[in-house]
Amino acid sequence: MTIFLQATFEGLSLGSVYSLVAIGLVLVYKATDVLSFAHPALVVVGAGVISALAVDRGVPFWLAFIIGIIATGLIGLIVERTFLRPMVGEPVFSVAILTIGIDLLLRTILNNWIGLNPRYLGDPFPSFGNFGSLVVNGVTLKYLELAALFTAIIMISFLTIFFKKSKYGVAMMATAYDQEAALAQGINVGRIFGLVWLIAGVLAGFAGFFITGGFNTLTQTSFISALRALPAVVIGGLDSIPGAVVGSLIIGLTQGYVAYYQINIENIVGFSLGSGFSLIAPYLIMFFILLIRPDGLFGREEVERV
Amino acid sequence: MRKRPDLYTNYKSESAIFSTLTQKVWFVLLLFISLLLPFYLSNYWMLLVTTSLLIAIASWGLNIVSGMAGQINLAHGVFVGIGAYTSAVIGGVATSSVIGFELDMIFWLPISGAVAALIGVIISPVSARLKGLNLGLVTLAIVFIGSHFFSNLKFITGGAGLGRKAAKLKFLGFDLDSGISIGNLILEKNDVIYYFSLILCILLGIGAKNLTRTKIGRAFSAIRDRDIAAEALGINLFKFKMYAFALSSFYAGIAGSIIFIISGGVEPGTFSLLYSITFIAIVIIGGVGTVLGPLYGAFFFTMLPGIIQVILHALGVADTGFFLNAGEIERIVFGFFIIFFLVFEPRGIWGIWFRLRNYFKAWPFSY
Amino acid sequence: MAILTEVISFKDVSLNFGGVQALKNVSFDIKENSLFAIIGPNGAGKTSLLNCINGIYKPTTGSISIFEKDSKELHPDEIANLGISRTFQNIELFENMTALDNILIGAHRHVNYGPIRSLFYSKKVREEEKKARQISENVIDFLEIEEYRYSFILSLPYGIQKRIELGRALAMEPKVLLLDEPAAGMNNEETEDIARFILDIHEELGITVILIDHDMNMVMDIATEVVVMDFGEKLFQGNPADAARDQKVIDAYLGVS
Amino acid sequence: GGAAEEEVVEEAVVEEPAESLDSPAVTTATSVKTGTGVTEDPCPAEIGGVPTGADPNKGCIYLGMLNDFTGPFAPAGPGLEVAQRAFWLWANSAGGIGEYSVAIKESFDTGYNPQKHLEGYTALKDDVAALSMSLGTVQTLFILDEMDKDNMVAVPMSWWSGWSYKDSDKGLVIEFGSQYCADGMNAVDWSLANLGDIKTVGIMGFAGDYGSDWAAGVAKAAEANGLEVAWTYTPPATEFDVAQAVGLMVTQPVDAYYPAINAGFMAQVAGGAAQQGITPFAILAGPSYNDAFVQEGFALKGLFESGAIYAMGLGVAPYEADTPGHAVMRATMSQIVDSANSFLVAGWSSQYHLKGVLEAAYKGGDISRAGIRRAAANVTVESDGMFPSRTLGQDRADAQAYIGIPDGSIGSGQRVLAEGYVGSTAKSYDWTSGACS
Amino acid sequence: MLSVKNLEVVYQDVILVLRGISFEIPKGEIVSLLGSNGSGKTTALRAITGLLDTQNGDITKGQITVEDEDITNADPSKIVNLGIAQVLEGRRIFSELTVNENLRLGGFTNDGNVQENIQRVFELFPILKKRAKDISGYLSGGEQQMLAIGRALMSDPQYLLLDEPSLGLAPKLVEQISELIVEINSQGVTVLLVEQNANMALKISSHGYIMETGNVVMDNSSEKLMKDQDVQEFYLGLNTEGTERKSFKDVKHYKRKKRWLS
Ligand SMILES: Nc1ncnc2c1ncn2[C@@H]1O[C@H](COP(=O)(O)OP(=O)(O)OP(=O)(O)O)[C@@H](O)[C@H]1O
Ligand SMILES: Nc1ncnc2c1ncn2[C@@H]1O[C@H](COP(=O)(O)OP(=O)(O)OP(=O)(O)O)[C@@H](O)[C@H]1O
Ligand SMILES: [Mg+2]
Ligand SMILES: [Mg+2]
Repeated sequence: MTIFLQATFEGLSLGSVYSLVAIGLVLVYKATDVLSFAHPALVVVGAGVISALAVDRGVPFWLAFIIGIIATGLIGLIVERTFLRPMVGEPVFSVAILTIGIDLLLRTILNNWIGLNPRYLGDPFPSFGNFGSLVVNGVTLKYLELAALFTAIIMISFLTIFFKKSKYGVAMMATAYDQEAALAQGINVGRIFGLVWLIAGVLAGFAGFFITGGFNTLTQTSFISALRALPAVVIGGLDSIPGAVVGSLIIGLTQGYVAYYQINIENIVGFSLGSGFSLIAPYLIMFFILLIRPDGLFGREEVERV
Repeated sequence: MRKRPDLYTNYKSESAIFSTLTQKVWFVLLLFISLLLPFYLSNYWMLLVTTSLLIAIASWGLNIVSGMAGQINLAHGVFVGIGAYTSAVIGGVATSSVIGFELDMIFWLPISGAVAALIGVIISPVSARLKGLNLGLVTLAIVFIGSHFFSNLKFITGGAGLGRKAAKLKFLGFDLDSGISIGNLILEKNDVIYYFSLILCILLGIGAKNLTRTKIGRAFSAIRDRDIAAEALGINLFKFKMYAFALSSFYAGIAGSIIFIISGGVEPGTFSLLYSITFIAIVIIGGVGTVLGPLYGAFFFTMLPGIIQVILHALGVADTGFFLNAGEIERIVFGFFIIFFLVFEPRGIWGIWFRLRNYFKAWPFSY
Repeated sequence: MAILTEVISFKDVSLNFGGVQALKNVSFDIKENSLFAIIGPNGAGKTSLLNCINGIYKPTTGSISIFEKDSKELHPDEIANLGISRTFQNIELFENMTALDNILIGAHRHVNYGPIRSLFYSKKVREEEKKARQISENVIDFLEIEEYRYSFILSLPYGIQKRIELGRALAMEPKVLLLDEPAAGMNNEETEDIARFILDIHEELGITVILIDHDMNMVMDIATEVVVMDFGEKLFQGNPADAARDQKVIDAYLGVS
Repeated sequence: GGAAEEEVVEEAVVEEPAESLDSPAVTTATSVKTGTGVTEDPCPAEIGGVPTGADPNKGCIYLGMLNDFTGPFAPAGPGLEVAQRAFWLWANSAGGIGEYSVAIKESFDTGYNPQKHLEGYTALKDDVAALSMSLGTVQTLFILDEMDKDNMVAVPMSWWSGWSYKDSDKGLVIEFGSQYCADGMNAVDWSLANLGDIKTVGIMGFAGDYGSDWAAGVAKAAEANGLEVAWTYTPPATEFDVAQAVGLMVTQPVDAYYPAINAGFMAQVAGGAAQQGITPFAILAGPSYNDAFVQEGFALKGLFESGAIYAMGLGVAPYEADTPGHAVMRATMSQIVDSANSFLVAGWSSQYHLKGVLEAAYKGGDISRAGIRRAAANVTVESDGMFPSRTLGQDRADAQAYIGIPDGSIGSGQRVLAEGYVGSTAKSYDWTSGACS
Repeated sequence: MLSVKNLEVVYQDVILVLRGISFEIPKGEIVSLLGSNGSGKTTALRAITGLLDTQNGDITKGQITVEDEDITNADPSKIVNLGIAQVLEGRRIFSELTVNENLRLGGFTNDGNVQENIQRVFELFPILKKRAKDISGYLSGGEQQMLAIGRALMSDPQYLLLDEPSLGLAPKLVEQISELIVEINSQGVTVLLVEQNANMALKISSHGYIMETGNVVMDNSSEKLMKDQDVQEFYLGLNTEGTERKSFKDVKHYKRKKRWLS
C-alpha cells in the first residue's frame, strides 16, 4: 500500500510538471493552431537563466528565479515577434516546421553554455531541493515535488479563471480557427499571439525549474523530459487546458505505476515489456484513447458539414 | 512573335511529363551532368549527393501520403527503418546476435518496399477513423512504439546502441561491395551506389509524377482537400487512403533498404521522432504536394550543412576562438536558413522557383 | 416518352441530431426525368434531404430507396457510383487544383485502373485518361468555361466556381443531379445562365434534377414539381403554380409577394 | 593468426601504387616509405588555435579526427580535441616521429550520427595517415569496412570490449585504457572485497556498447560471486526513465547497484532514491560520474561524499595522478587551458598508443597507411605510466580499473582508492573469448 | 463619410484586381455596390477593413479615409475600433464555436454592451436563440448567414459593410433583412451594401455603384439606376421594355453585350 501511494505521489508530481509544459503547448496551439516544437527548448532556456544567475553570478536565488521566469516569458515573446509574426496567415505546418528551426537555434546556444558538466540551479532553502520531505504514513512527499504540484494547481486555476472571465479566451480560439475572420471582429491577432507566447514562456520557465531544479540538474538532455508532455497534450485534446491537465496526470500516473510495477506487470502478462517501457506506455495509452476519441478527451471536435 | 510557353496545342504534349522543349532539354542536360558527376566531385560530395537522392525517394513517399493525400504521417521514418531492417535481414550477414540471409539485391530491394508497404496497409485503417492533425498524432505514437520494437527485437536489429550491418550489395550475382570494372572504367562501391540511386530516383520520381497526372493522384488530392465531397463523387476513401499509405511506405522502404548500406549499418536509435520529422521538414521546405519539392528539400537538407561547413572553414570561423564551435555555428546557420526560407516562402523552395519562373515568364510585364 | 418511374423515394424519413430534429416523417417520390425542386425556409431541412440521398447522413428512422436500393446499406461513394451526383450549398471544390482537375475528378468513376498501373503510366492508363479528358472537355464545352480550364479555384470568382462545381457533377455523367442553391450569390444575369444550364441538363441530357434554391423566380419558372419543407416536415407537394398560391407556403416561406 | 597478417601485408602491397599516385609528396629522399597524409613539407605552426610544436625542418604526418560538437558528446568534443592537439604538441617538441612531426589536420563534427560520421570519414580520408579519434562505437563499427579498404587505423573514444579483437575491429582500432565489460567485473569484485556485505545487486545502463557491455561484465561477476541480480535496467539512452530507475530501487531493494548511464541521470537516480531513504552502495561507470557532483553548492554533494558512492576512471587515473605521463600532460595542458576534466585526460592518454604505433611504423621504414596498419598489428606500446604497457593485436583485453571516491577537495572530484585493480573475475575470465556484447 | 479614392489592389504581386476605383459613402446613407461575379466588390471591402494581408493582396495605389482619417493599410483591429464592421463574404463564422461565442466575438471591441446586443440579435433571429449553445458549424446555411449578420451588429458599428447579406436566405428573410438594414440605418448607421439581389439593394439605398472587372462603370442615384435599361435587363431581370419580369424558362441562348463594356 505504501508503495502504491508512493507511486501515486510520484505520478502526480510528474504529472503536475508535465501539465505546466502541456498548458504552454495547448495555449500556443489554441491560438495559433500550431504545435510548437520549440517549446521544450523554452523550458530549458528558463532553467539556464536561473542557473547562470543564481550559481554563476551569485544572484540571490529568488531574484534569479523570478528573472529566469520572466526572461523565459520574454524570450517566448521575442520568438513570436521576430519569427512567427511574419507567418500569420501561412500554412500551419510550415509554421510548425519553422519552430524546429527555432528549437535548433535556442538549444544550440544553450547547450554551448551548459557544456560538459551538469548545471544546478541553486537552492532557496538548504533543504528544499535536497532531502527535504514530509513522511506521511511511510510515503515520502518531497518538497520540490509538492511545490510543483501547488504551482501547477495555482497556474491552472489562474489561467482557467482568466480565460473564462476575460474575452481573450474565446478570442484565442477564434484566431486559431480563422485568422481573417478574427481580424474582422477587431481582434488584434498579433497581440493574442504575443500574449500566448508570453504566458507559454512563463509556464515553461516554471516547468524548467521543476524539471532541472534541486538535484535534477540541467544537462543537454533535460529538454527530453519536456518532450514527454506531448502525449499528455494529445490525450487531453490539443486545445483544452483542463484536457492538458488531465492528460498530464494520466501520463504522470502511468509513468509512475509502470515505474514501480513493471516487474509485477510482466509477471502477469508473462513476457518482457522491455526496458524503457515506462516511457512508451503513455504513447500506447494515447494511441488507444485517440482511436476511441479522435479529438482527445476534452478537445473540441472538428466541424464537418456540407 | 515568341510562342507562348504555356500554350498546349494537343493533348499529348499537355499530359507529357516534360511538356515543353525547354524542360526536355533541361532534363537531358541534368541527366548528363548527373552521369558525369562521380568523375568530377570528391568522394565527400558524392556521398552527400547519393544520400540526397535516397532521401528524396523517401520524401516522395511522405509527399504521397501527406502532401498529396493529406494523411499526416509523423512516422515516416519508421517505414524507412522497416525497409532498412528488411534488407538487412534478407541481404545482410548473420552473426551471433542477428539473423541474415545474404540474398541478392534482386530479392531484398523489392521485398523491402513490399514489407514496408504491407505495414503501411496495416496501419492505414487508422486513417479511416482519424483525420488531419489527430491522425498525425496517432502516428506519433507509432514512432515511439516502433522504435521500442526496433530496440528490443535484437535478433533483427542488433539492439539499441549497437545496431547491425546493412545488406550486402550483391546484384544478379555480382558482388558490388568491392566495386565493378567495365573495361577501363572502374567504379567503386560508392559510385555503384550512386548510379543505382540515380536510376531509382529517376524511376521513382517519374512514378511520383505519374501519380499526380492520373486518377490516383487526383483522388488523393480530392481526399486531402475535402473528403466528404470526394466521397460524394464516388471516391472510396478507405481504398484510396490505403493506396496512399502503401505507396508511401513502399517508397520509404526502398529508400531505407539502400540508404544504410552507404553508412555501413543501421542502429535503432536512428529512427527517432526527429528522424521522422526531418522528412516532414524536407517536404515542407521543398514544397508540399509538388513533385520536385521533395527533391529540392532533400538536397537542401543533406547538402546545406556540408556547404555551410565548407564556407565556415574557408572563412576560418572555426579557428577564431569564437564562443561557438564550427559544428554549432553550422547548426545555427542551418536553423536560420529553415526559418528564413519558410518566412520568405511558406510554399517552400519549389515556391521560390515557381515565383522566379513566373517572374521571368511575365517579364518585363509585371502585371 | 419514357414511363415515369421513381428514382428516389423517401419513406417516413426522420433525422435527428441530438436535440435538433432536422427531418420529421418525410415521404415523397422523385420521378425519373423530373425537375424536382425543394424549397422552404432556412433550416427547414432541405440540405439534410440531399445529404440523406447522398448517404452522408443516414436517416434515424424510415428509409430511402435509390434506384430501388436501400440507402442504409450503401456508402456515399457507392451511391455516387449508382449515378447520383451533386453540388453543395457552400462550394466544395478542391481549392488547390485547377478547374480541369476538379472536373476530371468528377469523371473518376469512368476511369478504371489501379495504383501500380498509375505508377507506370501504362497504355491502359493513357487510354482511360484520354477518355476522362474527353468527358471533361464535353462538360467544359457545355458550360462554356474553356478559359478557366487551367485556373486554380482559389483565384476564381464565386460565380465561376459554382459553374465549375456544376461541371464536376456533370462529369460524373449522372442519372440524377442534386443541386443545392446553384444560383445563390449570382446576379440576375448569372442566374439566367444557370437556369439555362439546368434546363439544358434536364431537357437535352435527360438527367433527373433535384434543385434547392431560394430564388423563387427561377424555381417557379423551371421546376416541374415542388416540395416545400418547413421545420423538417413536408408542407406541400405539387406543381409550382399551386405552391405559389398555397397560403401555408406563403406564410411559412414566401412572405408577401 | 599469422595468415590474417599475411593478408594485410599483401593487401598493402597491392594498394601501394594507387596510394603513391594520390599523394603529391611521396619522396625517395629518406629511406622511409610514405603515403597519403604524409608530406615532406613541415606541419603548420598552429592549427585550430593550438600550436603544433612541429619542427619546421621535418615532414609532417597528418591525422584526422572524427569528433562530436553537436551531439550527445558535444560538451566533451572541444576538450578531447584540445587534449589531443596538446599531446602532439608535446610529442613533436619531444622529437616527433623520426624525421616527421605529427599534426591533427582537421576535426570533423559528426554529431554522434553514423551517417555524418561516414561523411566526416569521407571528407578526411584523402588527407590523413590515420585517425587520432573516431568517436562512438557504432559509428566506428559502421565505417570499419571503409577503413579496411583504406588501411586506415583509428583511435577509438569508446571503451567497448570488442576493440581488443580482430574479429570485431579488423586490427584497425588502437584501443587504450580499460573497457566497460572488465570495468563492470572489477566494480563488482572490488565492492565485494571493500564494501562488506553485498548479496543482491542491481544493474543499470544505457543499451548498447557502453551500458550493455558494462551490464554484461557486472552480470558475469555477479554470477561468479553467487550474487542475486534483482534487476537489470538497460533501456536505450533516449528511453531512460529516472522514475523507473528510482522505482526499481524502491520496490526491489539491493545492497549495491552498478550504473553505466550519464551524469545528469546519475544525480537524479541517486538523489531520488536517497530522498526515499534508499542509499545502497553504487559503483559508477566512468561517464556516470562528474566532478560537478561534489562542487560546493550542489544539492547532492553530501550524498556523493557519504561513502556510499564510488566511481571508476576510464581505465586511467584522474588528472592529478602521479605518473610521468600525467606530469607532462599537466605541464603541457596548463599552457593551453585553465581547467581540468576527465575528458582532457582521455584525450591526451588516447594518443600514447597511436604514438607507439607510428614510431614502430617509422622504425619499420613504412609510414604509409599500410605500414601503419601492419605496425599496429603487433607492437608493444608504452604510455609513461598512464596505462600498463600493452601489446596490441593480441585478441585479448587488459582489465585494469581505477576506482575512486568522490571528493570535492580534489580538482577532478575524486580520490583514487585503487589503481590498476584487477579483480578475481577479470583475472580468471577467458579474455580470448571475444567481445562481451 | 467613408471615401475610397483611386484604389488599386494587386493580389500575389501580379493579379491586378482593382484598377483605380473611387466611391463615397456619405454618413447616414445606404450605398449599394453592385457588379457581376469577380468584379472586385469583395476586394474593395477587404481593402477598407485591412484584410488584404491574409489574402496576399496589396494596395498599390489610392487612399481610403473615414471622417478624413487615413485608414489605408491600417491595422484591422484599429479599423474595427473606428466603428467599421463587416459581414464577410461566405459567412466565415467560427464553425467550431457555439452561436453564443460567435456573437461574443462580434462584440470583442465593444464588450460593455455584449449582453444587450446579444438579446437584440436574438430578437431579430429567434432561431439563433434556440440554438445559442449549439456549435455554429452545424447550423443550416441560412442560419449561419443570420449569425454572420448578427455578429457584425454586435459591435454597434458606425459603418456597416455588408457583403451579400441576403445570400442563401429565404425570400421572407430577405425582406426582413432589407427592413432591418433600413432600420439600422435610421438609427444612424451608415451602410455599404454589396449585393447580387439588385432589386432589394437599389430599393433601399440612396446611391449605387456598379462595378465591372475592377472598374466602377456606373454611379448614380438608385432611382436613376433602376431606370437604366442595362441595369434593368442585367440586374433586375426585366424584359427589354423594362415593364415585366421575363421568365427563366425562355432565357436566350445568346448574350447581349453590355453597353458600358463597348
Ligand atoms: N450535422 C448536423 N448536426 C447538427 N445539426 C444539424 C446538422 N445538419 C443539419 N442540422 C440542423 O438541421 C436543420 C436543417 O438543416 P438544413 O441544412 O437541412 O437546412 P436547409 O433547409 O438546407 O436550410 P438553408 O436554406 O438555410 O440551407 C438545421 O436546424 C440545422 O442546424
Ligand atoms: N486571394 C486572392 N488571390 C488571387 N486572386 C483573387 C483573390 N481573391 C480574389 N481574387 C480575384 O480578384 C477578382 C475580384 O474578386 P472579388 O472577390 O473581389 O470579386 P467580387 O466582386 O466580390 O465577386 P463575387 O460577386 O463573386 O463575390 C476575381 O477575379 C478573383 O479571382
Ligand atoms: Mg441548405
Ligand atoms: Mg464577393
